[in-house]
This record gives sequence, C-alpha cells and structure tokens, in this order.
Amino acid sequence: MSALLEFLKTYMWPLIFAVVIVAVLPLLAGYVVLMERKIMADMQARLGPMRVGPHGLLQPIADALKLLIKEDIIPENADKVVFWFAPVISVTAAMLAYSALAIGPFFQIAELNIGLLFIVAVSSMGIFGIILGGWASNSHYSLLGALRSTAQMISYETAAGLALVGGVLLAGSLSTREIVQAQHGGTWYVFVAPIGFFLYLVASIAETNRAPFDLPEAESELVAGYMTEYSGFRWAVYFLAEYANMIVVASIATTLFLGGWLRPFQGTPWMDFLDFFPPLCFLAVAGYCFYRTPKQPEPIQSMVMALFGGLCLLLAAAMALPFVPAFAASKPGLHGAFWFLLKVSLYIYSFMWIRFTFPRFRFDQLMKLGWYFMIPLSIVNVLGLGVYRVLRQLQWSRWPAFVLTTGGTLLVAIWLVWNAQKKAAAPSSVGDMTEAEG
Amino acid sequence: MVPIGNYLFLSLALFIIGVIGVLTRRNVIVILMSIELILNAVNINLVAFSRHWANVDGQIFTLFIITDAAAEAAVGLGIIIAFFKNRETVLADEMDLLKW
Amino acid sequence: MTPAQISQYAFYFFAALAVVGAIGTVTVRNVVHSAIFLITSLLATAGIFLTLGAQFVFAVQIVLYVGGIMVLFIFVIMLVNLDVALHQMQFKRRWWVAGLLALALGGQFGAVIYYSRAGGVLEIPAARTGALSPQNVQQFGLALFEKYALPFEIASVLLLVALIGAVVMTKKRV
Amino acid sequence: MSDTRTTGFPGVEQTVLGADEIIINMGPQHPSTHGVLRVKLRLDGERIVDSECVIGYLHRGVEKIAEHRSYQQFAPYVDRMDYVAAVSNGLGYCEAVEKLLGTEAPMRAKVVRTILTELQRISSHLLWLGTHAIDIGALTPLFYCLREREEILKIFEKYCGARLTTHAFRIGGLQYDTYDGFEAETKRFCLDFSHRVDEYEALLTENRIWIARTKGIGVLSAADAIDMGATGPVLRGSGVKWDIRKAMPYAAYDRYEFEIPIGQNGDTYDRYIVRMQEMRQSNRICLQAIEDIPAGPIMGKVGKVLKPPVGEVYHSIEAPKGELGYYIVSDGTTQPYRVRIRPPSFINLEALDKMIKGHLVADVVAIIGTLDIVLGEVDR
Repeated sequence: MSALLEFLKTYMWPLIFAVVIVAVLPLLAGYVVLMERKIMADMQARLGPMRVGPHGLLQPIADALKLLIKEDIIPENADKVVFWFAPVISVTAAMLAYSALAIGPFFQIAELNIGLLFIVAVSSMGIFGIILGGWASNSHYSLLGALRSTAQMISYETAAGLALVGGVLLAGSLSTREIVQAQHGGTWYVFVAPIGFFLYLVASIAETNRAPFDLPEAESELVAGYMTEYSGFRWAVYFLAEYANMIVVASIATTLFLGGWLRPFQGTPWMDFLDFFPPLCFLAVAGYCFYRTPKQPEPIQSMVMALFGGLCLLLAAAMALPFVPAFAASKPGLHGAFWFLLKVSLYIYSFMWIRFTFPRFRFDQLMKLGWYFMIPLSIVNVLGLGVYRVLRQLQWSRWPAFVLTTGGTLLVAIWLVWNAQKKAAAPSSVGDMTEAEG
Repeated sequence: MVPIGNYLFLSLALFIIGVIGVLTRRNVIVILMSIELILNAVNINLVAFSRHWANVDGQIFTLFIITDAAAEAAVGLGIIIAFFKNRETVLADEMDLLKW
Repeated sequence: MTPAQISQYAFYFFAALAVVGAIGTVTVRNVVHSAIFLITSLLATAGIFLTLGAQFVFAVQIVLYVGGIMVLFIFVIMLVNLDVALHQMQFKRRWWVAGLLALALGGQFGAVIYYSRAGGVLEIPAARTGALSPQNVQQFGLALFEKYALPFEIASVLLLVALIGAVVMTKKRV
Repeated sequence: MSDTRTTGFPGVEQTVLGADEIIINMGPQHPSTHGVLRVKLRLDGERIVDSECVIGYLHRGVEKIAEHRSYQQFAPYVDRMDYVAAVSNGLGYCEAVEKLLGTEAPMRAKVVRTILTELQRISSHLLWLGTHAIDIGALTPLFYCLREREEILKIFEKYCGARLTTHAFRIGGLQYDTYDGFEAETKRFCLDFSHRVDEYEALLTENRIWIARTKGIGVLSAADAIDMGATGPVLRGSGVKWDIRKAMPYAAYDRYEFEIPIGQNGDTYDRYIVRMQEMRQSNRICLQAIEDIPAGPIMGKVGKVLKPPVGEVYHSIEAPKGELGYYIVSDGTTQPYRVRIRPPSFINLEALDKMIKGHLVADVVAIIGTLDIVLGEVDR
C-alpha cells in the first residue's frame, strides 16, 4: 500500500496530466467537430447547428448522448472480438501519442529523448484499428475501405516521416521539449524549412484521411469505408480517434515547425505587448457571449450562454494570473499552453478550410501524388536541410543558406510537377469555349 | 534489475515457439510469422547482452535484423502472392512443384 | 515503488504477454487472429526493449515491425483467400514429431542457459566499462554511422533488392 | 503491395487474386447514381470492361396515362418527368398541343414562357453542378448552387404557387399574368447571377484536382455523340453546335441574342464548361427578355374543350438536358390517341457505356454526374 502511495507521489503530475488528457480529449474532439460544422456552415452560407444550446454550443454533448444510447449493432458473421476492440486500438494509439507531446513547458506527461519517434511509432499503430475493423465487419465495402485507407496511410506516413526528419535535423534532437527550445530566440522552422512544413501539412491531411484525401470514406463511392458497419458508440470511438489524430498531427506540426509553445516574436522586446493577448482574447470572447445573452430566444439558452461567458471570463482571469507578481512563475505554463493550443487550432482550421474547398482525388491520383511527388520531394528536402545545416556550420549567414537550399528544393519540386505534366500530356487545351453565332 | 538469465529464458521460449510454428503449421503465412518470432527472440538476446556488456553494438545488430526481417517479409509475401495467383493455395505441403 | 522495481514488474508483464502472444500465433486457426497475436507479442517485445533501456530499438521495433511488416502481413492475408483456408487442416500430419524435436532443442538450450547461470558465466562482468548512457539515441546514431557505416549501406542495398524483387514477383503479368 | 484491385468489391461472393474479371452492381440504392439507376459493371481490376444500365425502377407509364386524359388534364403529368425542370417540360407539351391545334400563344405569353424556361434551365444546371461537384468530392458548391436555385424557385412560387412541379403554362398561353414585381425580382436575380457563376468557377474551373478528375474522363467524340442521338450539353460538349433554340426557334427565342457554347474534347471538363457558359447565356436571355415584356393578352383563342383535328405532330424544345420532343397523334377526340415523349436523359444515358469503358470505378460517378440524368425522365 505504501509502495503504491509512493508510486503515486513520484508520478503525481504525469498521472494527473494523463487523466486530464483522457478526460478532456473526447470533449475537445466533440468541440472540434462542432467548430468544423460551424466553419463549414459559415463557408457554405448556412448557420450550422443552432438548436441545442445557444448557437449549438451543447451539440457535441447531445451527439455523444445520442450515440451512447443507440442500439449496439454487430453484423452477423462478424468477428465479434476483433470488431469490438478495433476501434479501441485506434483511439488508444491516438491518445498514447499525447504522452510525449509537450503542451507548454510545464504540461507534459513524459519527457522522452525519443519523443517524436515515439509519437510517430505509436500513431502508426492506429492503422491496425482501421484494417482490423474493416476486416472484422465481414463486409466488402468495409474491407475495401480499410485496404484503401491502409495503403494511403502507409504511403503518406513515409512522406510525413521524412518531412519530420527535416525538422529533427535542424533541431538536432528527437525530444519535443528540446525541439521547441531549439527554436527559442531563433526562427521557427517553418521559416527555415517551408517546403518541409508544406510536405508535412499535405501528408498529415492524407494520413488523417481527410478531404481531399478522404477516399477511404468517399461517400459517393464506398459509403463510409471501414466504418460502414459500425454504429452507435463504436462508431463514435472511431470518430473520436480520427479527431484525436488530427489534434496529434497538428501538435506535431506545431512543435516542430511552428515553435511549439513559444509566443510569436519571443526575441524582440518591443513585441512583448503580445503577452497581453491571451487574457484579452478570452475577455473578448466572454464579452461577446454576454452581449449575445439577452438576445437568445429561450431563457435556458440565455443561461447557457451566460455560463459560457463566465467560463471564458474564468479563463481570462487564469491567463491574467501571471501578471500578479505572486504568481509570475505560472506564466510560461499558462501562456505556453495558450499559444500551443492556438497554433494547433490554426493548423486544424487550415485542414477544414482545405476540406471545404477542394474536390476529392481519385485513388490512383492520390497514390501517384504520394509516391511520385511527395516522397521524392521529401527526400530532397532532407538533403537540402542537411546542406543548410552544414552551410550554417561553415559560418554562412542565414539568408544565402536559406535561399540556396530552399531554392534548390523548390526547383526539384517544379521539375517533378513539370515532368508529371509532360507525362500526363492532356490531349489539347480547351481553349475558347464560346463562339459568336451568326 | 532483472538478471540476464531471465531475458535468455524468455528469448528461448519465443524461439522454441517459433520453431514449433515453422515445423508444424501448413499455412505459409503463419510459417513466415513464426520466422518473425524467431528473429524477435534473437533481438531480445542481442539487446539484453547489449545492456549486459554496456555496449551499443548489440542494439545496432537488432536494427540490421529488423531490416532483414522487412526484406524477408517483402520477398516472402511477394512469393506467396505470386504462388497464390497460380495455385490458389497458401499451404506449404502443396507447394510441391519446382515450377508451374 | 522505485523505478527499478517498476521495470522489474514490467519485465514479467511483458514477458508473459510475449509468450502468450507467441503461443497464440502458432496455435490459432484463423490467420488474422494469428497475426493479431503476433502483433501483441512484438509489442510486448518492444516493451522489453524499453526495460533494457534500448529506447531507440523500442521505437524502431514499433515503427518497422508492427507498423510496417505486420501491416504488410495483414494486407497479404486479406488479399489471399481466407474462407477456403479456414476449413483446411492447419497442422501438418506429423506435427507431433516436429513438436517433440523442437522441444528437445529447447531443452538443450535451456540446459545451457541454466548451467551457465549456475556456473556464474552470466554475472555482470568486471571488465564492463560503464553503464549505457541515457542519451541512447545519440550513442546509437554515432555507432551506426561511424563504426557500422558500411553494414548500414549494405542493409539499405538489401532493402532495395528486396523491394525490386517483391515488385517484380507480384506484377500481374511478368 | 498496392494490388488491391481484386479484393472485396461489393456484390462479389468470392474474390480470387488470380481472377481477371468481376462484376459489380452500382445502384439502384447507390448514393451517387442520382436516383434509382442501376449500372452493372464488368471490371478488370478497377478498370471497366463493360457496363449495362438497368432502368425502369421509376416507370409510371406517363405515355399510357396520356391516352386516358384530356389534353389539359395531361399537362401536369409532364412536370413529373424531369422533375427538376418542370417548366421546360410544360413548355414543350403546351407548344406541341398548340401546334396540333394550329394556334399560337400571344407574344406576351411567349416572352414570359421564355423567361421562366430560361430560369428553369439555370436552376436545373445549378442542381446538376452542385450534385456533380459533391460526387467528385467538393462539398461547398452545392450550397452556393442551392442558394441561387432557391431564388429561382421563389420566383416560380410567387408566379404560380408551386416550386417544383409548377404546371406553369396552359395550352394556348398562360393562366396567370406576371405578379407585381416579377420584372424587378427577376432582373435583380439576373444582374446578381453572373457574379455567382464567377464564384462557382473560382471554386472549380482552375482547380487542379477538379481538372485532374474531369479532363480526359468520359470522352465522347462528336461522331459518336451524333450516332447515339445525344443532345443538349452532352452533344455540345463534344463540339457539335446544335441547339434547337437556334436551329428551330420556338417560344420567343428568335427575338434574343445568345451564343451556343461548345466544347472541343467531349470530356467531362468540357461538358462542365459548356453548362457553366450556358448558365451565363440563359442569364443573358433573361436579361434581354425582362427588359421589354410586350403588353397584351396572355391567353390565345382556345376553347374550353380541346378537340384537335385528326393528325399528328412532333414538336421539340431545348430542355436543360437536351432535346425534349413530344409526338402527339390525335384521333379528333378530346383525348390524345398516342403521346410519345423523347426524353433527353434517356437517350443521353445510352452514351454511358461508351464513355465509361476503360475508366476506373471512381470515374463512373463523375461520368454519371456529367450526363445530368433525371431518372423520372429516363423511366417516365
């Protein structure tokens, strides 16, 4: 018993963080879904969910409840055990990845010296959830969706991994904490390796099976891919895994390319007013909530709106806490977490933006893009960043080295595109479509 | 600290189970998987001795073995697919022709 | 509970898991289940690497073995027809002969390990230069690219050969 | 190991890696066959070797019903054929019967008919664009399209009380005159609409993925298109300049200036461009027509009981989907002896087999979309 207590005492903070992540992540994923629906609605001239709670703010909770109490259907002839644990694998893999991520300098479950590799390794396990789920459903749609999904994820994992190698090369460490600290005071790696960031952006969209690479779930072709036979809460677990994965890739990109928890312009003193941004941001949201409160049609909705406003006010107060001298030590932790989550949100927003803008690739086009463009380019990118590091060690200044390596990589990219276009060689251009009549 | 003998016994157990799998199963895919088990057992040995001698070389050999396992899996599964296309079976004792 | 104790418990847990997974791999009828058991076993092995302080090998084991090779296996299992194979006999006719032979081999090895342990061969050697550094990745990388650069290159050529071989063999019409 | 081609296609009992051909069913409950079309596909891997359309799931015997209804009574039935372009259907039928009777609608009626029909063409193309885009995976255009379509449907609703199956016209002219503010509303819509088309084009026309998914897909040569009897945008996309509004003007089309957009390659992308241009041209016609709607009666001289002389007539119009023809035989009674309808979707659908051969399964969705079929019209 005392051994257990001692264990708890030694590992108190990691355990608390783990519990927080497991508890908060599903809620967070639910609200990411709500935000996605709201943003989609905004881009499509609609309102989106408006009924449950003010502006649909309680929609995720209602959805979760609905899914929980739905009938649990297992198809006949399905492999019941595998069918049962396939979604669990997916969500476990996604959640495990958080254990090495540092959300702010303070909030991290475990500092691993193989941090990034661990995250990549663990999230590659998510594939099994998909392929086994597709297989266990005993449905052709599911199996085909699962196979497509797997092929796609493996292909793009290579590109994503190589893009990450570029960043790791610059930081000289695999530990998430050291990667962020290497960017402290200097430039974020997105400005040193823009092509690497771009490659990771595209590859991570493909890896999380989102549009325009959402072939596994191409509704017009394969119904819902590997999830076709899943319903109710199991389906929700898959959904959770998908969104959790999105947050994971966004966190990786933030850590490696966007400076992690660092505030923008950390090194420039006259930009320090940005320190006031976190509390003011929450304050503004709270103000808007209170402004909208009397305008809600139902009293209960007004109450919920006020509640949300109060919550934001509370967060604003928390963010303002470091300005009280007694609590100044809490600044890196609180503000770090804020900036980290803000960057993650922006990354996810770009995912959504892309999703609502582009049509879907065909499977062969997707594979071609992966193998003929992304992977060669990411190899060249690693090479280019290696050269950059060597040049910097040879006391070159930043700009010539950057222009040389990035320009070289860009040239290769252009050559790849040009080559592909030459190969495709469309029969002839469409030209002028209309002709004046008579 | 767990004594190295325990690691060796674990490795032995995995190795023997792998050997049994290779020798008794008919399905070629399971045989290939049993070979993976054997390689895995070797890996445990290498890493255990790497710590025992405080030398990283054993771990590097593990990396080579994993590489080798990947190559073996790729080629082995390629053969299985090619064979399946022609004979529609994956059973080892039906692979009784030198050509087809 | 000290970290050393934890790693001790972890070892026994992972060892049991690895053995159970291995037994499952060779005994179950359904090949997909077999693969799942193998994945369990491989993951448990990765855990054992962690208890040995080989963090990099742990990650490589998961990325390559579990995330790469096993996905390939499952892919192929799903490509080749399963339903027919399920009803066929899974073991060779004289499986017990093979089993006995394997067990005999196991007995020999076991005896070797047992007696060498009893004889003190497996004691921590006095000539040991020092503990492995916690900076496992750096140490690993330096050794790999300095001492073992040539084998590394050869391994990559091996992979290339395997890649081309696999592509050629599975092409539709050669 | 990207060799997924022979695994688990839906509807196939067993898939064997060595098997060269498999047959799959698409529809009738497939989300992107636009209704209840069923296509049987014979595949070599994922490539289509052969296909067969199975239709008739929505057959209601419209032509037979006509033989037991008076001429006026049958008019609402034609709205149910191409239910996304009911106004065009009604126009064709009314004009055919008028031709049979030997009368003509007054000019005011003709102009209003032209305006409403062109609005209907825009709305039909908008629905096509939205669904086509969503089939290919672009989510957003659908909502923009529905937004504009809603404006058109509101105009219809205000004019005749119905949004979808409008029954807007009567034999001999119009039942209702235009409502107050009809001109202003239509004009406002038209002036706004060309910017809206720019918006859709900004989303799709130059989009690399859109081009990759549509260019070179479902190519139909001009000769093939003519042989198959394809009409409308499908024919024009293949580069044949044939539009009944120009060739054999009806309603008030000879009064207005417009162009016939044509494509060159006859692929899905060209048909997309053609339809986009057609929307602009329709808009142009509407703008010209709305400027001067002649005053005068809206109903020609037709009796309460229609008894056309013995004889037969064929009249066709350019419906949004192609040539919509009515062949009516009269035996001198109040009911037609025979009505035969030439539905554009049905005949365009015949080109499907030719267009999807050699393409991938994913392209079938795009090609069915580009044909712009309505199953109500195919099956009648």
